[in-house]
Amino acid sequence: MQLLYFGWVRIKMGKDRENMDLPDGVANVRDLIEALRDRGAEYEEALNDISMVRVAVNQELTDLDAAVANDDEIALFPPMTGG
Amino acid sequence: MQLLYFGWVRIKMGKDRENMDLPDGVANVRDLIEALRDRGAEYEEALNDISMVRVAVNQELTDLDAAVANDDEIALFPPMTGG
Amino acid sequence: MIKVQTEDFDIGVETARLTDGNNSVGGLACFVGLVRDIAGDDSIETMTLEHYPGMTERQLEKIEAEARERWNLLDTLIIHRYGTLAPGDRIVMVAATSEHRQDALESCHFLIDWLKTKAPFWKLEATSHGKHWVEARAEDRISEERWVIGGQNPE
Amino acid sequence: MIKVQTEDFDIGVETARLTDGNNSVGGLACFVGLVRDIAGDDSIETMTLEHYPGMTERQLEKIEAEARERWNLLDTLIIHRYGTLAPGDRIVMVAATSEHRQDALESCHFLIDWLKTKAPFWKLEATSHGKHWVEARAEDRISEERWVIGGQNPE
Repeated sequence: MQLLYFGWVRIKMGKDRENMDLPDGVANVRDLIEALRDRGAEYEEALNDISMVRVAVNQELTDLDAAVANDDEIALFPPMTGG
Repeated sequence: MQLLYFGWVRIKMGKDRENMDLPDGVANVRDLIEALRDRGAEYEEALNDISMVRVAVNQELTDLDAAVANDDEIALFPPMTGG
Repeated sequence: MIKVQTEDFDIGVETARLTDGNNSVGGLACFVGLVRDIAGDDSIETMTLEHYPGMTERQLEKIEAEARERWNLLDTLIIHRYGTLAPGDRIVMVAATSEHRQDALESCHFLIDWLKTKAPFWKLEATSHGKHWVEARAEDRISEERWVIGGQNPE
Repeated sequence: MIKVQTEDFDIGVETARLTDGNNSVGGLACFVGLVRDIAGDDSIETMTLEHYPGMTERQLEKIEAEARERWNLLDTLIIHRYGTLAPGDRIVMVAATSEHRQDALESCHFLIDWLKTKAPFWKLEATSHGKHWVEARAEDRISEERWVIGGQNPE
């Protein structure tokens, strides 16, 4: 699983990407975020307010209920501000 | 009174402008158009369908009830097609 | 700014004039109208625009003033050409700059919609089947009326 | 056409590419967004745009395809810059050409409204009081939703 972070999620994480094996018991994005928050203070800080986190799976915008698999590219980021 | 003609009003009139004394009994644009129509075939042809004629008095768009005076600049033309 | 001219204009130059040196501009909206090569079933050879000098400038200034009253704008531009043009030629450009995009976008749309029915221009098309005057379109009247506020439609 | 780039763009060149040689174009609408020098009470020194390469292009292509499906368009263009920009710099340009003006005007407005909330960009402003991330605005979400048809809002 390739994880990508953008905007203040990236800053709080202190990195813009990482590879990780899909944690046990993680079926969807919500599970993944919960699992990540247990990995350390920077994850807790970045993913603290789940309502402010947006997600894309394989470069498609989706929501917390989206399924995730070990070969997915999963991006977590703040609301987009294009234009 | 300075009369100006544009678009197909000009073509049918065979001229783009003329000076004329305010005809007797003419108080508004409607009276003026009626008086003009008696002046010859080209006027009758140009002003035949009054619903298709637009008018400006002193370069301000107005309507058939607008007052006219001898020192006015009066323009008669088809609906405008700007842009 | 209003320009009524026979010469062509350069969109890059005109838009740069509206934005260069003014760093409060957040958005620029512009619309450019061009001569099409087809009118109904006829192919167009030329389009000749006639206008009412003096009244044209007054009407364009009124439309511009109306836009500046309704929206929060930093600058506006209307360029309208007259004379004989060919397919592909630019006829008209309207543009507006503002701090926030909605003001620029809406006022740009307004400017061109009102200009269609309120600017004293008449268009003679020369086609393969002869010359004819472009008629005012009912849709343009509807587009004009979309911007009328509370029955107020200052001509 | 979609372009995601660090370089500046030339509005005159880009609009010419959309119209030159295609005489069925009756109207060109475009919008350009620029870096403002003020954010709230702070003066902006730089704005750094970060994006999600790959997803950005996909999202912009989807927005462009949606515009082409909804309106009768001849061509469309989205250029979005990333990297560090200064006040007065152009950030984004959207443009559409069509036979009739309403298609170009409405789709241009749509393109920029959807791009605001659906293109994966994030903006870091460096001001006299430090750096901060530009927050998504509620108005932008409302502008986005204005274009949603029958509950269909393909992200």
